Amino acid sequence: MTTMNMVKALNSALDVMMERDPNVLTFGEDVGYFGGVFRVTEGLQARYGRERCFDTPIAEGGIVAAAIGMGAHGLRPVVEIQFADYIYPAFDQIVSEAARLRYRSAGQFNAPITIRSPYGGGIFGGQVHSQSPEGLFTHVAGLKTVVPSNPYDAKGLLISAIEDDDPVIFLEPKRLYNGPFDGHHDRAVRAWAGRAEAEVPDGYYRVPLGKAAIVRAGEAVTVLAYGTMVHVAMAAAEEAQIDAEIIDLRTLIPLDIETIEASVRRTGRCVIVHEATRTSGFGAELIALVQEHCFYHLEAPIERVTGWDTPYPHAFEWEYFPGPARVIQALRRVMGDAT
Amino acid sequence: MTTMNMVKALNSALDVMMERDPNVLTFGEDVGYFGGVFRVTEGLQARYGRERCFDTPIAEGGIVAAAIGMGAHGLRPVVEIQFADYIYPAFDQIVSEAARLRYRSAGQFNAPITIRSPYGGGIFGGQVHSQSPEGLFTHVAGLKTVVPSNPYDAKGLLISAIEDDDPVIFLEPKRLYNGPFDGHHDRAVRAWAGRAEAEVPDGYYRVPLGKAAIVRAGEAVTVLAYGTMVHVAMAAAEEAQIDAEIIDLRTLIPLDIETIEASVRRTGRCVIVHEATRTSGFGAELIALVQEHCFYHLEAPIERVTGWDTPYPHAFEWEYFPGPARVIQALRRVMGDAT
Amino acid sequence: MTDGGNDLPEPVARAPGETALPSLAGLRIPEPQARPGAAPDFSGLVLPHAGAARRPAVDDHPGLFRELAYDLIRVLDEEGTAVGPWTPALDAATLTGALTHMLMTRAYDNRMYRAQRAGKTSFYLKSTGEEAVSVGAALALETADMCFPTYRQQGLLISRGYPLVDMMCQIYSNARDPLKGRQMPVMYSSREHGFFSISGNLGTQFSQAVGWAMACAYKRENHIAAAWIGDGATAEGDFHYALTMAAVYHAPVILNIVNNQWAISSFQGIAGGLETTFAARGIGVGLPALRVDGNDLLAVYAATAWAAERARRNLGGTLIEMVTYRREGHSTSDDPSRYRPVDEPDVWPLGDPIERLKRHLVRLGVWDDARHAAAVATAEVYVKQASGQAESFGTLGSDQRPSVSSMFDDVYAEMPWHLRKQRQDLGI
Amino acid sequence: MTDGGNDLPEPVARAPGETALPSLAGLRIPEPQARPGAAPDFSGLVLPHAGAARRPAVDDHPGLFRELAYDLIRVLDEEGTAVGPWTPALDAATLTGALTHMLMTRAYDNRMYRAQRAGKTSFYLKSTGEEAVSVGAALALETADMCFPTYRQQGLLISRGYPLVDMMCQIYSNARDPLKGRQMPVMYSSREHGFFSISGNLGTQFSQAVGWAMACAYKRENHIAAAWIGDGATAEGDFHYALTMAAVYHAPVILNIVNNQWAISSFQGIAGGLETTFAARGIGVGLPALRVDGNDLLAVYAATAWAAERARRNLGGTLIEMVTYRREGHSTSDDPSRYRPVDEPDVWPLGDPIERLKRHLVRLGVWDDARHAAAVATAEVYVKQASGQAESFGTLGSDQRPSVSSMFDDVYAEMPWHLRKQRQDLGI
Ligand SMILES: Cc1ncc(C[n+]2csc(CCOP(=O)(O)OP(=O)(O)O)c2C)c(N)n1
Ligand SMILES: Cc1ncc(C[n+]2csc(CCOP(=O)(O)OP(=O)(O)O)c2C)c(N)n1
Ligand SMILES: [Mg+2]
Ligand SMILES: [Mg+2]
Repeated sequence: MTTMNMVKALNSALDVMMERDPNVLTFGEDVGYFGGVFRVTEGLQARYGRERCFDTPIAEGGIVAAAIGMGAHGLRPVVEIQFADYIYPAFDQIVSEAARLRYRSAGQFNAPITIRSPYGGGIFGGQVHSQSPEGLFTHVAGLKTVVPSNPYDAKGLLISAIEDDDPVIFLEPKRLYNGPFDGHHDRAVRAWAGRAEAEVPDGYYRVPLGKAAIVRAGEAVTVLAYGTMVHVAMAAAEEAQIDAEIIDLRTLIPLDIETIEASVRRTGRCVIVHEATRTSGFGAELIALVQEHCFYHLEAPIERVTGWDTPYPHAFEWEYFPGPARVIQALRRVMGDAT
Repeated sequence: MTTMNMVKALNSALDVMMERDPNVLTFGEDVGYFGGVFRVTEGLQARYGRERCFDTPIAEGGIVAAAIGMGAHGLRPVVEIQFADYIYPAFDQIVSEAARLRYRSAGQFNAPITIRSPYGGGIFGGQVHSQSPEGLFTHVAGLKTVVPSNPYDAKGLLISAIEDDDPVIFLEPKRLYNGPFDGHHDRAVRAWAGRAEAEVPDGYYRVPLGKAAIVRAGEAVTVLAYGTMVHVAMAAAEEAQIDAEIIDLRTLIPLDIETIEASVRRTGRCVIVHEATRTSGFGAELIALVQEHCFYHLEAPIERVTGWDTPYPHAFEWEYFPGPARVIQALRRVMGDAT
Repeated sequence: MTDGGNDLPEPVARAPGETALPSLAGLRIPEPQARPGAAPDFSGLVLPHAGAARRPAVDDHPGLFRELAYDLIRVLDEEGTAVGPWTPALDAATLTGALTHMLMTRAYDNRMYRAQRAGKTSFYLKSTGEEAVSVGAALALETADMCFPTYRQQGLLISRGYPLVDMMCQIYSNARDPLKGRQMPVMYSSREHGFFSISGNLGTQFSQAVGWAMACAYKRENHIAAAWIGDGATAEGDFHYALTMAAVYHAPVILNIVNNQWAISSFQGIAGGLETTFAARGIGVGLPALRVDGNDLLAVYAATAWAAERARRNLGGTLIEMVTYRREGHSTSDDPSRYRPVDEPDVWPLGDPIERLKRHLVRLGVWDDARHAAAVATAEVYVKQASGQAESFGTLGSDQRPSVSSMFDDVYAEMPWHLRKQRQDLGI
Repeated sequence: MTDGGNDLPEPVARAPGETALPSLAGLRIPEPQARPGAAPDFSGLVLPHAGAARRPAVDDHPGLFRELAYDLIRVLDEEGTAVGPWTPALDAATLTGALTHMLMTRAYDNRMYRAQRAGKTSFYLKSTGEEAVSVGAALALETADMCFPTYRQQGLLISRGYPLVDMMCQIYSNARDPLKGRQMPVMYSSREHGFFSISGNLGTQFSQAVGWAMACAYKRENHIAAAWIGDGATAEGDFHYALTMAAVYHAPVILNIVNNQWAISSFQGIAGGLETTFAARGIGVGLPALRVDGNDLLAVYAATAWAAERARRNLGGTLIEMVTYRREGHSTSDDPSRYRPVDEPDVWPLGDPIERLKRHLVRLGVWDDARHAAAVATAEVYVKQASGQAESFGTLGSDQRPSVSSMFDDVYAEMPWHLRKQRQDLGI
């Protein structure tokens, strides 16, 4: 057990897997000698050599294409897209190729690749360093989409993703890299140290894909969140003293519907929080599923607290970011407490 | 007034606009001399010259990029992506560039471009000639998404799209190009001729963006559909003798929420039909909005009838396609008639 | 706009309109030499003599033979004699084998085309006139070298002994379709035969091939990758990724551009073929670049073998432009008479690859018209028999097809709950 | 697999393992000459003499001067004398104006860098050492020629007289920010000054520039477009689209690659710079390709003017590689001492563009150290004054910023109901 922030935990996952499996390698822009602009691959080139951890040309489509070719030939590439905002040049390779390879070849070929990318706002990154594109990937059959919210999960989920035989989109909440963040941007920055989720085993362990975590038990309302928003939801529940059950989805696809269903059937109320733009975000799918599975248990409309349907505006970071205040409002509305 | 199929109606829209406005031009793969693989641009090069209707290299990203540059400089390019399945190489240009240009330049530049593309199944096109990617675009702030279901609307909506100052994704249900199709693939092929929606004015007219059409009035249940599925829903309602109100959305973004809300509040029940894969499809957003706007009027869970979460399989075209039988089952479930 | 702006240094650029500038004359839109009704014209295609192109050592620096991107490597001369430094050492049995495979490919194409026309499947796409491109490459590669083909290299599968019946079952999406009815016709896949699953999205696999080749190098294998792309599809970003990454990592890959002059209705000038050769794209990134007579099986073989040796000797990738001609429509959905002269195929100056190899074999004294006629007939009979067998397993639309429930398999390695539920919803 | 397969013709390819093939030796991963701790080394950079490169006529066929993609167009020699056929006819006033703009750009960069360090904004990015690339281009272009810059051509705006205060207000996202606080610092936009909105996504605008240029030609204007891209970003698909479409349609565009040796921590070899020059990419598609000493303002001017004349005379686009060096970190988020020798900037053989132009002016007798010192001081004072003014309109995080409700404007031309509702939900 070592105390690790999320960057270190992710680095440790890569280290463990590269150590265990010579077929695991990692590459991307600035990933090699430098160790990545967020330092997630730091030290790996020195430890495993240039062929197993290297820089690539700035061509996200080429990076993913190369990973697919390697993956089909038995390797387990982990690629980094420097910011999730820059994943779109690789969209065709992800959607048309990685996602469909097993299906269209009837299992002859597959793409056991992991695509890591920092996502989300909170660092004044403006419109091209703040996006949350997870919703797009959840629409594509054949992809798995994972979003950790703390160091322990980050490592365990990344190991599971690397070992998974399907392509996994692994989105890392960059605002959580160095410490938890609950949306109170005006308070002092906190570190991971001292928190239970930052106690990370040094060696190999897995957090399974497809399993959510109930991070706060409660009876009054179910909150569905992932990534940074888990912390925002926790803060909101504490501050408003609402007996909310907060579910950290961890994996969006495949979704842990059982945990969600059991909770909402019990609470009868549901609030969904994500940072991505609202319309057709993953929150929409969650609403659809919850009302399909729990309609007769629902006592109020399901609410979404999300980013607005605008690009992420530099000067209005905190008006855009769905912070605790907005979550509290939604919780109150769903509980029938306020307008 | 002339009887036109959808191909002719779209061609007429381009013809009218190229005639009226010298800034309108059209290009894409095989669009020039040949007139497009679906013949939508037939005759335009002969009529308006090579500079106004021409072939492009096979580079969807380049096509859209060129259109953005032209659009910012005052032209109104209409580009064709040969199949919607091939729009992903242009995804970055659409999502990161066209959609955000006005916002990020505070209105100094904009991209008044129209991206036309045939979408949907029903022609045994297999996994790369059958997709319905509309849901992805609806998640992107700054884009409008339009899907006509008949020749009259196709022409009027395309004219509105070309005149619109924002980027418009204009998806054409290829199975409707030459005749209406209600999913009864085993029946004789029908033509547009003889139907009211195929009576198309020769000249200029608009069907406004953002306005749905109630194509069948009813009291028992509201069906939301667009494109090919409008016809499937109509067939289902007729065959099952259900008093369904069928709304042809026509524009997905901006959505005509008023028409939807008024209808669902009256009927208390709602079924959504689309051909795209289910998870995180536009149906999810529609469910979210309907339950947000009409929760206390709903008498049953909202149902989705959609394509499955698999690629479109060549041999199982009709098991994949959400035909009238599946819509009828959903209608009955929502009405409480069956299991 | 704020006040107090940048008034100190004078703006250096001239203000608009201050000077009289010429007006632009409009866009240049490339057009082919001839459209329907006009006489076909290939006078723009410069044809160097067979045997004239030099053959560099595989370890020469690519900067030393850039002219080969503008030249044309040809081995067979007009009379069918193999000439010049690229002449490969292939024995007569190998060559007649290759001829047989070209004949088989053509017979297969013809039969499947007719099957589509007869309503037995939804789509078909021939490689007529381009058989040397795939058969010649197969001859130079090992079966364990992975091929990333387009939809027009069926000759690779046929050369590598993939059962015709299996190919046809894929075309028919029938009960024995190795791809379980999931793919459109001609989108074959056979890992065993070193034939990567065809996507249908143009270009995407060119860059994947580089990844595969990188994995070969990473694993210290002794096999390489080869990829094909059409002239039209070279405009895609994936083409650029492939070239860039092959160059940067010295990936052991052979990158083939099949310039068959057409991309559906667009002639190769729309992809940039009027400005320079497609082989020149290789010069752009510093890859060795060869331009080859793609209707000359010996030249295709020789260039491929040269590139394969280079790759296996850790010298990196090679870009090869195979100059050929698409004699037929793009596919069964296409009618080429709408955009090119109907007799254009007949005047294509590089001739027919089968005729050219036949002439060579006749000249070598190991072949004659009678043997050729017999081989054609054998191929046709053979294809016919295979097709009878394949049809006995069903054709598209018949009841004999893979089980419906299998349509939910293989989306993921393990089926998640939502797909299980959807399978249930479908009632299976 | 079905029986009755393809047993008739023998498979032509050899079966795997039958022959003894060499094993591959692994991936080549390019590495720079020197990493931190080692002595910097530019011995790989061949430096032709100033004045040596020939100057073709603008209407020469690009195939006639391919060697210019491997050469280096230089005008200023070691002593600061302008030599050779590329020497432009620029008067002393114009040249001192250009020098002033370079000084202003550097002073602006320094001040804004410090403002970021002082917490007045979130981010900054300098162009130190690359000032000639933008100032030289501005000198050769008309203001109505639209520029599609990257984030490192602030010199264009400064040369074109865009108010420094406006630039700074953008940096501070303050109440007078012309972009209403929506963009990260340095992502300027000024239609009026022919400066296209910077995206932040690398490469995307290179291909848009071609579209703009096509529109110029379509409209028979007398203006053209110019675009810039980094060495690193040339690997993106958009770069390839731009080159292909510029070549195919003869678009009147100038496509500049700014090869400043680094892309964040990756040296130019990771983008393919060890295999060939970046200018060679132009040869790949048949565009005229020039390789230029980017720290020589006269060479930058001359090459740009040549390309602009070519474009205006309907001869199409030009690709120019500007060879320069990024002296500082990539941005305020970067620490270059982690990946390159700290003294590498000092040994960069093409020197400093300001020093080089200064030497030339001194040699011409129109400049001296005193005037230079005065000009530096003036620029600094000027920038300081502008910055005081800009700060009076607010800095990032202050209360002075655009109205919050404006964050919902301009997503669409007209605000749809869902955005109106979201604005309401935010309580504004
Ligand atoms: C990404 C993508 N865009 C468009 C298409 C549609 N399409 C299929 S084949 C074709 C022409 C390809 O021409 P070329 O690359 O020259 O290959 P050829 O058919 O001549 O062998 C086009 C445009 C596609 N399959 N994929
Ligand atoms: C599509 C995309 N991928 C990655 C990035 C992240 N990024 C920003 S700058 C940069 C390096 C660019 O290097 P180069 O093109 O050489 O330009 P320079 O910074 O040297 O001027 C990278 C990788 C980005 N902005 N956009
Ligand atoms: Mg072709
Ligand atoms: Mg650079």
